[in-house]
Amino acid sequence: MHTLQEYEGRTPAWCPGCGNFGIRKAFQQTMVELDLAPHQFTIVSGIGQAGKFPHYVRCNTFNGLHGRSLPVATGLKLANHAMPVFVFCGDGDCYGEGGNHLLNAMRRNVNLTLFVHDNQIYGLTKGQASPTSLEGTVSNTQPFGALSQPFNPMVLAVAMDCSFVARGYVGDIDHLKELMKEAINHQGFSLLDIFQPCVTFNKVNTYDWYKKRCYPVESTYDPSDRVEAFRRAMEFGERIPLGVLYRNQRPVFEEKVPVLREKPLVRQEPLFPRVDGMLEEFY
Amino acid sequence: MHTLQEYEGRTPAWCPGCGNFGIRKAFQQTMVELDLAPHQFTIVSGIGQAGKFPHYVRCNTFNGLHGRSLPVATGLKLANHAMPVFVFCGDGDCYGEGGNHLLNAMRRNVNLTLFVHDNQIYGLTKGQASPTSLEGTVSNTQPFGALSQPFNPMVLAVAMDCSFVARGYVGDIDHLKELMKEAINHQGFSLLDIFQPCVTFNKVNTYDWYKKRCYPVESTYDPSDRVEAFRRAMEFGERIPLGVLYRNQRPVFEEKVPVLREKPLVRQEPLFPRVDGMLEEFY
Amino acid sequence: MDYTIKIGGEAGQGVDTIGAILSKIFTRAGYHVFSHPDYESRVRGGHNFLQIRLADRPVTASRDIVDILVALDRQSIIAHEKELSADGMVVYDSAALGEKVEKPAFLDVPFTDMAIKQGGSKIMANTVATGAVLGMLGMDLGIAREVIRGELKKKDEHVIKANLDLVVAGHESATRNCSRCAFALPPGGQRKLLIAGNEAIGLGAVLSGCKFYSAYPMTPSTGIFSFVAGKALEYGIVVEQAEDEIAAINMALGASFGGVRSMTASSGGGFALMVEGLSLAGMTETPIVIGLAQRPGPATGLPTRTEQGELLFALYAGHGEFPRVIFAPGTPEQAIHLTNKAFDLAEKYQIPALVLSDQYLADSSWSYETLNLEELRNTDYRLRGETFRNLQSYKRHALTASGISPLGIPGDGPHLVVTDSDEHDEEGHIVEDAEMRRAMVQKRLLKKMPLIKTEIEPPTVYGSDKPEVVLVGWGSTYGVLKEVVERLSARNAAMLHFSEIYPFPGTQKLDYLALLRGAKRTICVEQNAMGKFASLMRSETGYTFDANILKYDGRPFTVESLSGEIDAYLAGV
Amino acid sequence: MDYTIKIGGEAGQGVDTIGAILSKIFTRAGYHVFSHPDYESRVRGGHNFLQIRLADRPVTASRDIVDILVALDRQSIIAHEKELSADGMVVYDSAALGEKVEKPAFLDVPFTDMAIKQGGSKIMANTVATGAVLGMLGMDLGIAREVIRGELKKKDEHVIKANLDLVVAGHESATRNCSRCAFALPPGGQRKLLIAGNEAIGLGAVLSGCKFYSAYPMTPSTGIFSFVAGKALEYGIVVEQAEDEIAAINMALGASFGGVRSMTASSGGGFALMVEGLSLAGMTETPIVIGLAQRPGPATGLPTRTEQGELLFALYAGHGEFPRVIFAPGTPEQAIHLTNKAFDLAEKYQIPALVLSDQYLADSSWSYETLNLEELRNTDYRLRGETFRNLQSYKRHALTASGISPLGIPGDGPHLVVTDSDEHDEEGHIVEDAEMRRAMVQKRLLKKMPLIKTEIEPPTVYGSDKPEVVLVGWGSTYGVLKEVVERLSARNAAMLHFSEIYPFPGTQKLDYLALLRGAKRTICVEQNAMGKFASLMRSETGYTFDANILKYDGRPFTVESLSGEIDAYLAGV
Ligand SMILES: Cc1ncc(C[n+]2csc(CCOP(=O)(O)OP(=O)(O)O)c2C)c(N)n1
Ligand SMILES: Cc1ncc(C[n+]2csc(CCOP(=O)(O)OP(=O)(O)O)c2C)c(N)n1
Ligand code: SF4
Ligand code: SF4
Ligand SMILES: [Mg+2]
Ligand SMILES: [Mg+2]
Repeated sequence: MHTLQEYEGRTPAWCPGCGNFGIRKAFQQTMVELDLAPHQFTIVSGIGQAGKFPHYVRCNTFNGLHGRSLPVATGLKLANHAMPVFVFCGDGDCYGEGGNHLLNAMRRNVNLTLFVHDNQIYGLTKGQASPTSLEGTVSNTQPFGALSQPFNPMVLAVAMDCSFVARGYVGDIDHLKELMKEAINHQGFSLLDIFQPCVTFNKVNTYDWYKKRCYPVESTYDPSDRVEAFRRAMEFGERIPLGVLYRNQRPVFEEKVPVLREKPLVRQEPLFPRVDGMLEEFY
Repeated sequence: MHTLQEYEGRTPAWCPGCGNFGIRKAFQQTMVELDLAPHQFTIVSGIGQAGKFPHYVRCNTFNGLHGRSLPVATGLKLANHAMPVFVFCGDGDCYGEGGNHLLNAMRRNVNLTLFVHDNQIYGLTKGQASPTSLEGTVSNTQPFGALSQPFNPMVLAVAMDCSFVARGYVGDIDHLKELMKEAINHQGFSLLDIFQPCVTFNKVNTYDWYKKRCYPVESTYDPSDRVEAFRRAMEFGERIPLGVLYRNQRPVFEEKVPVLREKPLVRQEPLFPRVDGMLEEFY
Repeated sequence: MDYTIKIGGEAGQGVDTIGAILSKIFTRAGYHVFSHPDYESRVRGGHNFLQIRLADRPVTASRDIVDILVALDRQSIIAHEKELSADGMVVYDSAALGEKVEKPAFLDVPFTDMAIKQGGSKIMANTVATGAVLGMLGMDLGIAREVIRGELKKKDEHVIKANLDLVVAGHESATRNCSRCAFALPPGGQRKLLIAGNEAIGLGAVLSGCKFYSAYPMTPSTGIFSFVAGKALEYGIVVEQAEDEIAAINMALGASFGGVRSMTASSGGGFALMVEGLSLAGMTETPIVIGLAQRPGPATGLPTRTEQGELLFALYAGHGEFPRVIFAPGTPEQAIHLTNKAFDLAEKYQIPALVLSDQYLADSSWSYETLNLEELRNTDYRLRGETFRNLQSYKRHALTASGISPLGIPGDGPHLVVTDSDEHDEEGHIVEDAEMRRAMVQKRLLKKMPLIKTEIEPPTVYGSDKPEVVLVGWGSTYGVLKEVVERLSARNAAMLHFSEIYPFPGTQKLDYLALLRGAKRTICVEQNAMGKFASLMRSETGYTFDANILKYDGRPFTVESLSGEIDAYLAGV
Repeated sequence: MDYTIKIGGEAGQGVDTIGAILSKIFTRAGYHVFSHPDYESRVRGGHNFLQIRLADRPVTASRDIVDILVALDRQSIIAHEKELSADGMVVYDSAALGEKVEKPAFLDVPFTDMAIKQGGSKIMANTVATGAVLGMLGMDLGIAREVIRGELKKKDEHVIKANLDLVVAGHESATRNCSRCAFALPPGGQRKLLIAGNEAIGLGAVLSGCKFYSAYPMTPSTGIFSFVAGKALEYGIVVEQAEDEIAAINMALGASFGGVRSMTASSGGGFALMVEGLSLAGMTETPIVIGLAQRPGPATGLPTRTEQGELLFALYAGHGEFPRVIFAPGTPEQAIHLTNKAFDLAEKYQIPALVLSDQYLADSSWSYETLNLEELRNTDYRLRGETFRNLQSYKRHALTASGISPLGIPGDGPHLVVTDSDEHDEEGHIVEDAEMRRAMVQKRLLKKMPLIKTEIEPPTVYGSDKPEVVLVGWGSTYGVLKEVVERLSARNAAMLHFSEIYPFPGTQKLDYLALLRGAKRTICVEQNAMGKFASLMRSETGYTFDANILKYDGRPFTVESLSGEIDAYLAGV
């Protein structure tokens, strides 16, 4: 059994009151409950306030580029599919810059867990609209207000038949922790979008705003019905559902790769092939 | 009234029997029927067999990079929103390399029409799997067969609340032409996915394969119901629906940009602002 | 008079607000100012500072010595007390810092307490601090009042009133309690304006008729984006935050193809993503201006700090061969004019033009009495309306003697405008044949390059005519090099500064190679680890500098640090 | 004996099948072969050809003179008849071409008719053509039968039989009807193998223990991808077609971080998209091998043709400063060894290593008696298993004297493996301070670079010891330069060929600068318009070549065309 202290990384450089602290707390508890030691898993992250996450949680870490964590995590997981790999991104990171990788991660269905710190804003670069920002959000780079329709990651994920689709909120750490466990335990690509108020730059989507709207899906909700999930995922206004919105049992990518059947790539031997006979095909 | 001859461009370098010829034919007829002269519209295209399209149809042309036609078209349309701008792409081009731009084009809802030559294969580069290739497609770069779930552009487009979502097939040129007209006449971002058999590299999705499966949606079908559209768009197997699957009346991006209210950017004067007073704010 | 005021504190404490208001008061009062911020890549906490140099003659760089340190937190004292000049003072709020320092150089002003007492919020403590600095300097509050009114003009009258009272309170407290304050300001001259590098690039773009700006936020380029965005309504500019930098450059190219002047900007990581699009601009001969605001790399590096590591990246970025221009302004004034020249040459030659800056130039503010905006080159090189319509025939990529083909606007006439990222014929259609390929490379690249080269101005020489020591630099080091040359005047020194970098200036207009060869010592000063400019100099001219002074810790050179390094080098040889 | 056989036809007609089978027959029979294809960016139609040089001594380039032209379409005759040697022959099928040419050099063989008569399909006409060529050459069919059986081994026996009959029929027809055929083959030597550049790079990767290959298709790099993919099952390699090139490089980096050797490849446009990831490799010190197969640019350019335009792009690509190696093999043999060395150095120094090739090298096939695979350098530099687990403590980016930090594998022991694209401390966590920044730049870049430089082998010298004329080249021009030097032997010439390009070789192991300075004329030969290597040479060594011969039409130099240009230059000076 591990203790919460073991997951204490560097001191966060987040603003006091930032929703990111709640994500950290829920994640550390999740690790304790799942009994995963810091060296047993790897976090891949991007750039943004969310991207700093793994520095504040002791763990193996690849903190890469803005928007590119999913491909890194895919490569890493294929190199060592015995190791849990988690991806922590911002909404700008994953839904903006990294949109194409998100689509393809869902199609591939590698057994990764993606946690999106969804604060509906670009935090680290000081308050520009993100894909999830509400229409009309004015910023120093949106003088006319954000003109695009906000991106609804839940709807997209259901449409892409993503293997596990859920939404959490840092206002309810216990619920969030349970979702994290479910997401991690799910076999296949899992998306957990987490509402995380940015107290400095997002003056609209505040703790209050979320509190008023968010509700957990009822216990009778059946996340295996894709059309129902689509209908529910579209709900984003006066009421916003939290919880597992969709789930399926699609085969996992790495199980379909013949060369990964026996063991993870990184454990396969010999490291270097024998050369004899190699030239025969060229004669 | 214009004649078909006016739209005769260079001699196509496509393979004999290629489905692309049908798209060209339908498009040329569409132009005649819409009475748009070659110089009145612009085609932006990417790289691939589909990307060569505008060279074979007389028109203003920006044949750009693989995967990047949507941003080019967006910039062009915002520079001159009085001019019809059409985008012609391959499935690899638009759903693969260009995935992120597709997501954002749908969110923006600029009044563009996107035609995707969907042959479920990379044609120009000689037969690798594309995002729409069926699972299991073996090629020189997919030795284990394509392992990802095929991309369903119709489902994605409905999920993204794309303003106009339709599918056509070169096996029925008249139907295709009508869809083209509807797509072009629709105000907002329109996606028309067109099945176009690649007779050289795609030995599965042949004319026959499509013929067996494709059917036009019934005349009672209501494309304004997003959930129903989602359900219908998911149909991709023994039966595949053709026609307008979804349509909405979302406000068009360029109408929301205050500086475009009076006239297209390219017609605004003066070209260069007066400099007096410009420095005052710095004192 | 040459004072340095340093304001230190955590991110979010208002270091930059105090700095901005003080700077504005000083310039409005007619003093010369140079200021530069130093901040971390975080939004709250950590340690930031902003340094203002205040003088009665032009100043163009920061110094290592601090005369007044405004310490908003304890870290500011720990980090910067040692930088104080002999008469230097620290002004702080012992209650807020939880510590009273009993040293003569410390002036305790209860910023927060006073603010709250006057019914103001905690944030207004910064107004007290502002007043205190003015008091310490012995400056009267007339202009300060005016500036504060101006800054708060959108606020309620009672907020304005409270702030005005607080500035007085801070001023009084300092005047009363700082017996040791020995600062004295001569009368100020004509009012000055204050402009930062990013604002200057943005202003240059707006004044050059930029009508379309698409970008993705990235420090330190975002200031250009927000400047242009702030002018969008007034000047009829479409600004669009793209989904990524690839989209940003492709959108800008689309708009340019559509007939309007377009720009994008980013820093290294975002520019890296634009590289394919840059090459597309080259092939399709679509004019575009690209801002590249450097920061220390590789990868994310130090996002809020400065470096000059990307000169050769900017020069060789893009697959295949095509012409480009690269400007690296050394001052905000140059930034305006070179951004304008970038727009002009981009359209004249139908090429990409790069404006290379860095975090130091981007965020540093310079004062000027005025700026000459009359010399801007604004010519419309496109074929429009009648002219285009009346052409007998039109070929977008016609082979011409100059290599420049007519730039028509699609939809503007009966002629088709066709271009292609593949090699193409004169009409813009795909070709495969060797002969047309050769002709197009000659047209696009080999014919244009020498013409573009004639547009390039030589480097700036400052200091001695026949120098024994030549300091060479490019881009943002202009200001510090200039001041260091002044300090070295006993050594018979000069600065040679390059701001128009590519095509590399020839020696016809100014024989800088003769200047270099005539000197005893030539030293190339760069903010990078490998001497990128020195390497370019050698590849372009064969000339090798005697020495390179390189700095790659993300902090700018200061006057003292650079002259120290140069003295040490000269003493050693 | 030195014959050139050229097969011309439309895309899809089987030019490459005929070429591949003929080449295999020739090498199996013990002759030397060099072949290169010339094809358009289309799948059917247009005009393609493939040229095989067949000789009794090693040949390493193509010639302008054709001895046998196999014309599958009329365009082949129009385009290439003029290339025929004095005794040259055209073999064609007048029925298929719809035209009977009544010239003595034309041999009409009814390819299609014979194929159909033998119950074969139209495609089998190509087997008749193959037989006809062998007949014209007077080669017996023993080996041809063996090769055809081998190629068709997965087909039904009746298909094999039909093809064997057809090759005989073609052979007979030619033997009977070509009274003018004056070709004569000496007996062949030991059997040869035939390998193309792309296969060699792929083979080099597989033999170096590459376990992960992610890429996006792009001509002319796709051949590497498909070679590795073809070996995936047998050698336990994960190959994945990424959604784009950005994903490709980031996946490869993720896999490398995970502990396996990884590679990606593309051509210029795709590489452009990888540039940010390249810089990420630099910052995180993640080993990676990147293949860059050049083609003419800018942008899409001429997708199926050749150019050497991206040397400086490859060298300076990526924001910020970090070390890299660049190899540009000149032959398939070098391609195997330099790909192996790229894997070795990438892991040893934890850097990106680039293998720069081009369409010409990628698609040209060379014959060898055998290749020495024993000298491959395969060392595992990672900390694995016990060694890693037993460490007292571990810091991924520990500051060391060599600059090389221990490369652990995440999950492989109790130690955390942490890396970051931001500037970081020894443990891999984000930092802001100047001192650690300096230490990391020194570790990552300044300490490693000189060490890496010691690994670099000098350029190859071929020809005279004390040459008067030196031809300098790099990458794929090796073969043609070598043959041209042989032709120039009367001129006392030598070739200086660079294949290990960066870090630029020093002169300790071989004083190539002395060689150049000792020569009367030095000529740098490149397939680009601006002389990229010449520019690098100048920036690295200060040396300027006397002349540059540049070609940028997308077609490779042939022996005659290059020696002609050189003769003309030498005659002129
Ligand atoms: C290629 C690239 N473009 C832009 C940036 C600048 N950048 C850093 S973080 C960020 C956005 C952060 O927003 P989000 O992903 O929502 O994270 P948050 O800070 O809100 O957690 C941007 C644009 C970058 N680092 N790299
Ligand atoms: C950045 C980049 N990557 C790869 C390529 C190579 N490429 C050209 S076309 C193509 C795929 C074509 O497939 P698709 O878009 O489906 O078009 P099709 O040929 O099937 O019509 C690829 C990968 C390229 N030109 N640019
Ligand atoms: S800026 Fe917003 S998201 Fe970033 S740390 Fe502060 S509160 Fe959190
Ligand atoms: S390869 Fe396929 S898609 Fe391309 S032209 Fe030929 S048939 Fe059409
Ligand atoms: Mg965010
Ligand atoms: Mg396709």
